[in-house]
Amino acid sequence: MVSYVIKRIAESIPTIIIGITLTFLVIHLSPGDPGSRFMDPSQPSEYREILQNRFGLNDALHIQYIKWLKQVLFHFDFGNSFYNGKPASGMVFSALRPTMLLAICSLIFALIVGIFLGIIAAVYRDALPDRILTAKMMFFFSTPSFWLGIMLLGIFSIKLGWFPASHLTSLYHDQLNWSGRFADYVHHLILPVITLGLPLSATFYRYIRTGMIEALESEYILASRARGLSVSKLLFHYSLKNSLIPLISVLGITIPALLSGALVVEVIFSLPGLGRTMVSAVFSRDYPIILAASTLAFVTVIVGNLLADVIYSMVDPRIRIKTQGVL
Amino acid sequence: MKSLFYFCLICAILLIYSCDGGKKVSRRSTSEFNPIKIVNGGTLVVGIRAEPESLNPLLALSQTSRNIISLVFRRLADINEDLRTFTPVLAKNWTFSPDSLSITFNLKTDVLWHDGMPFSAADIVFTYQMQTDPAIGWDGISFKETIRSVDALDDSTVVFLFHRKSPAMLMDAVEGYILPEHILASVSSEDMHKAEFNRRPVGTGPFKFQGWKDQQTITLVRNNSYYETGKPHLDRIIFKVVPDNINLLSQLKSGEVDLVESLYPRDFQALSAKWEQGQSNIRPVSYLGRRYDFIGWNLIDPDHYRQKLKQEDNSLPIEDYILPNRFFGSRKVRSALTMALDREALTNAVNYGMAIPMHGPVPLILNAYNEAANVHWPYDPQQALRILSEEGWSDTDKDGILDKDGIPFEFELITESGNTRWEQAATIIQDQLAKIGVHVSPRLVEPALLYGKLLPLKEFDAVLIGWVVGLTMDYAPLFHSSSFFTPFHFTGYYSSKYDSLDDASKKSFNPAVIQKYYDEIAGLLSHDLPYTWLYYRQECSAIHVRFKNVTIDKRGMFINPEDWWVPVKERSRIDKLFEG
Amino acid sequence: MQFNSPPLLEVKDLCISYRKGGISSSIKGPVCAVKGVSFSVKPGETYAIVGESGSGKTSIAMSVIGFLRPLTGTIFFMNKNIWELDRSGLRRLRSNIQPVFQNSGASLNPRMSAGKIISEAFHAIVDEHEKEKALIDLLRSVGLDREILRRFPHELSGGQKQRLNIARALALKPRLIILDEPLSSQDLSTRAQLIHLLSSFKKAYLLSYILISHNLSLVRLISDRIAIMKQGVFIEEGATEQIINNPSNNYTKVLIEASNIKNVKTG
Amino acid sequence: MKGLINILHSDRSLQLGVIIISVICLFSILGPLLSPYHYNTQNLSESFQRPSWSHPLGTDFFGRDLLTRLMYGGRITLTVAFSATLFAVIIGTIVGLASGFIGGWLDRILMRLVDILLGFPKLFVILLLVGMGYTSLGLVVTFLALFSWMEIARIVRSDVWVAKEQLYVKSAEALGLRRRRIIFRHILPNITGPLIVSTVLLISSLILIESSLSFLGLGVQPPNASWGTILNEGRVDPVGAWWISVFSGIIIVTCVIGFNLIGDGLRNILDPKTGKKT
Repeated sequence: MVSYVIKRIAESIPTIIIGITLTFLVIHLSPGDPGSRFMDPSQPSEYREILQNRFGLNDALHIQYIKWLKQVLFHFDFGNSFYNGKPASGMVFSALRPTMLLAICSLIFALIVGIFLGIIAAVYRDALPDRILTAKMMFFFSTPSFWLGIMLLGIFSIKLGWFPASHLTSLYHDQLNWSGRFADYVHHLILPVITLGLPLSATFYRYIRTGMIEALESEYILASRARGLSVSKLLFHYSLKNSLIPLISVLGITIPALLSGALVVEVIFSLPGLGRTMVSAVFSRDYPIILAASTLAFVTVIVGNLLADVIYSMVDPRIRIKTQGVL
Repeated sequence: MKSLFYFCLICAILLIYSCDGGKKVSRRSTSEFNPIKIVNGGTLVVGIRAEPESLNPLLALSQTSRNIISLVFRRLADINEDLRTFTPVLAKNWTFSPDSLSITFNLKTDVLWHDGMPFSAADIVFTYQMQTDPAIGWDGISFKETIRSVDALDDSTVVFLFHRKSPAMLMDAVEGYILPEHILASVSSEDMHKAEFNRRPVGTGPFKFQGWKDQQTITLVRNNSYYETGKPHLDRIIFKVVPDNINLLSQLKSGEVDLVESLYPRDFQALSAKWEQGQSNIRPVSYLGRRYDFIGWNLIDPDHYRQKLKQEDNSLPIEDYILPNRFFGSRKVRSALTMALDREALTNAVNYGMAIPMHGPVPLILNAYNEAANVHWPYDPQQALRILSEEGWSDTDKDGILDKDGIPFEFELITESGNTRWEQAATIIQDQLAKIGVHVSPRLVEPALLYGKLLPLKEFDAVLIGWVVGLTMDYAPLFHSSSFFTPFHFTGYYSSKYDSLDDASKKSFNPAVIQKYYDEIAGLLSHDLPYTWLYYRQECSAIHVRFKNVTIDKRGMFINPEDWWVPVKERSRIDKLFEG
Repeated sequence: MQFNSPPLLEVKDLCISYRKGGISSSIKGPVCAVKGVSFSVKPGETYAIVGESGSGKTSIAMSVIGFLRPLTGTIFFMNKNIWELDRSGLRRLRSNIQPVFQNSGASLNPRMSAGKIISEAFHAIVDEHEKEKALIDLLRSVGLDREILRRFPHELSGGQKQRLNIARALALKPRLIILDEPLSSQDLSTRAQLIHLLSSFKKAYLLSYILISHNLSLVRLISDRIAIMKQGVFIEEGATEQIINNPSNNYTKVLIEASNIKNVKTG
Repeated sequence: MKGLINILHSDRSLQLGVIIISVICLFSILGPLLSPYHYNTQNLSESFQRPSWSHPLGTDFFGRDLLTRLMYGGRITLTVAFSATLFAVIIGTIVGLASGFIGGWLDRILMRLVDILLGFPKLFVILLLVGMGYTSLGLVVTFLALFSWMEIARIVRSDVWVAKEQLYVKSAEALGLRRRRIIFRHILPNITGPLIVSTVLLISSLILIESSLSFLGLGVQPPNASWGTILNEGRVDPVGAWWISVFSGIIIVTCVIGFNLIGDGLRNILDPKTGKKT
């Protein structure tokens, strides 16, 4: 297992390097001057040169690239933001925390909702509850999260004022005791988590429903049923366990999608996460931040995939890592 | 050269409060000026759309950064509401030398930096060195051009020596916040942009920097050892980042945010309506701001210009670079396009009435402004069509678009992406010009490309953007031939008459003569139309009514925050949470 | 029979292995399906390989047609080592070796009509008229009606499908046809007809067959020589009658008894 | 034709999906021709009108009829989604066929590429690309296509793997047919089923991605507008001018549901194992 994990990590390093190299090329070859936003007509035009120097944009592209790569690999230094001079790695790491919080909460929310409703639908298969749920889930599966977000924000936050419309915590968060802080987080996270999690839960729902139906009809379940095992035991012990396995294989694919989704949700709910950092960095051509954020995003995806694979092989002893090609 | 425009400072104060709003406030709080009732405490939450880029006065560019800096740092003296006289701040007083070539400042001696170190004359000298260091690139560097040297006579006396006599000497001397030498002396000017200081500033102002949560909040707290004893009254000021406008507005309404400096006019009007009906605690405040929008035409042919630039021959006269643009090379065409625009409708639509149509170059806020000097191009599409047909533009192929020599009158109007007002204005202009058969394609370009490439290389047809004006102003970077190749002279306007007027105005010291030159410049530019000026905007701000003693005028929102206070019985939930 | 002429096909020391995918299996090394098999087939001869399923018969067939690269060993066909040919050489050679598979249905593209399937085999003939004529002749020779040309595989009977397969194999006038259990999925009467058909072509076209089967009684009817295969090796090889009447290996004896071959002979 | 109708009748969700998509296509293609308004004609005096008889879905900031704009926006959205899907399917099919049929080192390289591209958070990368250049329609389509062909390639590849081992392919190979003929006449026709399903599902996911991009302000340029752009315009005031974001959102959701229903339906028909009836 350990050697497998090491092998996977080694395999993913070229992926990351290719990714960030492409990112580097894209941003440096694109037209326009990131320094121009710091200029105004009252400044002497030589200031442009000074800015170019300050940002290290005067060297030839390959020299810039080698310099940058050396810094990243040997010093873990992604440079400083053009915008505010802060170290890019620090900015991006502090932005990763809210994103992870949002993503993990949404994933848990989606799993709970998807599994629960999937079981109900499978038990009441083709009856009214199943049909209603399947139609509902089709709706959520097809709903763009930004629209869901705007609607939730408009209704529950702006119109009704039940939930805060932005940020992860209240201003007086630090004044609260631990239970108050927890409640504060929950209060702020409910709408974003629903926005990000609901469309995802629809995916999980489909897998669970199909898996459960298959499992419930399988011979060994029918046999256990004949032996008089209780229905709840059957549901949770036998069927669910088996239908969870394909779900875990989906988790790996879900992670890039979660990050992409978080980007939009963070913009809507003004959350200080990686996605919003990326959006504003792209708009302001803040090269170091763009590079640091993309690198972190790639690494997150790869680590997430690895975790999903490891969990997968732990849950299903039959498979044991063999499926690496599929994931 | 900037300082020669000293007369710009002598400006009329326009619209401080929107009249009705102002009246109501005074009615509601008749007792707020009674000093006995002033109590300390309370928290002000300021909603901001983007994080400040830096809290270092040398590097700050955005309005947000400047606002926060104005609370943490102090100048030698602050300009008064009349934009003519100054109130001492860090200086106790000052005297001009008999030859009027130097000013001697006597400094306050009881001022402490926020870290407890005493403030001294060395800080003033150090600040001057930093401000004039080209590697740092302070954006106010032109203020210091007239200064020869700054010397500390002793710990509390500083002398500013000038190259020549000018009416703006005091202004030039006091411009810029004073920096702590004991902290910044160890930072090289190349590393200034990534100094720790930029994120945890130490100043002498009424509020101390306390903390900065990335992308969330910046907290300032009361400086208990502020040199004006008893001030400030507020416990803390929190700047809260809320990028989304809807969020910001809803938080303002719900009391989560107390102050927003720059509201969208549409939201401002809605707030004002509620305020006037007495249904709201949010006091809307509007005043003439510093921003105007315009269309810049490219007067020369971009391809020809690029070819000439490629020759890299510095000896070529400017005329060689100029091949008139096939559309906008002709002044008459520009005037026709201007007449085809319904500026009144455009102004009102995109600003919801919170702007004034603008016909000439001089910002309304300056007293050099003289509407009578401008050439007025009325909204008259018929006349515009007539002029265009005189210029050879007519719809010969009956496709609804004017053409000349087989070239249809089609061009791109570029504007900065992400600015709703400009996007809307461009779309309206497209519609208005379509009515006379001119086909405009608006194109949104992100700023780095627009200001970094398209404008500096004059690679565009027409551009719709805006300028922010300072209290001094100078048109040379925009229109004078000496700046023909610099990034902001993107229209390619070249007029020897303008050059001579500009030069003449800078040589004169007589305010009446300068005003005359200025009127002539206004007349010339509004006749030649390198720009078509669209409108001058009013600032739309709002603050919760529980804050008393608030002065807001064209100098901005944060003129006297050390005087603001909140009566105990009006304290909000947030005020109490921080106290309890 | 020209038993003295040089062999058409000569296989020497053939070893075939499968490498199954996945980490765990690759560690253990290759699984050998065929170990050190040698044999030769002369022109006009029918050579049968008999063994139970999984013994490696089909692997040999696949190797000879050029679908499965052997681990070691050589396969000479018409004096050319087929695994040393380049792609175009192999393609040219292929018209001389044709397979007929056990599953007659799966060998026909479900999305092509019978006519398309056959005419595709005549890809070497450019002239449309000539192609048409050759096609009709071929159909007649395998005993199929013209009207089946418009039908799709799923609309044909099992016997018709296999005749179609045989027709396709014959179209290129090959020297060697590899019959991989060609009859095992057919019913009895069809089997008899197909056996008759195959023997008649053998004479008419001077064909060689490699017949792969687990059924000794069928093999006996048409083969000249037989190899008995078990777990990847030839355990016995010889002339048909000699093997059946005089098996030297115990496994062969079991096979002969199981297939009840003596009864067939007398009955 | 009869076969087509039979297929339609065999699955309820397919039926519903086809109806929805046909209505939306008609709405987008014919709608602008029938509407009394032009999608781009401004009437500043009618800015932000609530839905009424003359403007059934209300008006936007410029006083333009929202219904007409949504119809016109449909053209843009569908064009972008369809053309990006087309490119993605072409790239994906070629890569999948090459990888699956030729195999070997080519397969390894291509699949590594697919893995790498799949590892990137799509929206991040497309946002970066679009944000760095001109946001023209053609480039948006190109970038969308460049980052969505991988799923198709995987599906095609695995189906080719299966098809390649089919006896009819082996027989064709034994005939000495050219590779190209084998790929295009024998393999490709037999993997179209799953390919069509994933194509339909790709259309719906590209509609979502395009809308997200336009929503972030990086999509289609004015005066053109996709549904995402219109939705973004509604963000100026989602409560006061609710009709803009509500209606544009509804049409995006409906359209995506339509394509998903078709995809599900086709999957049920082509591969009953994963369908409802298991």
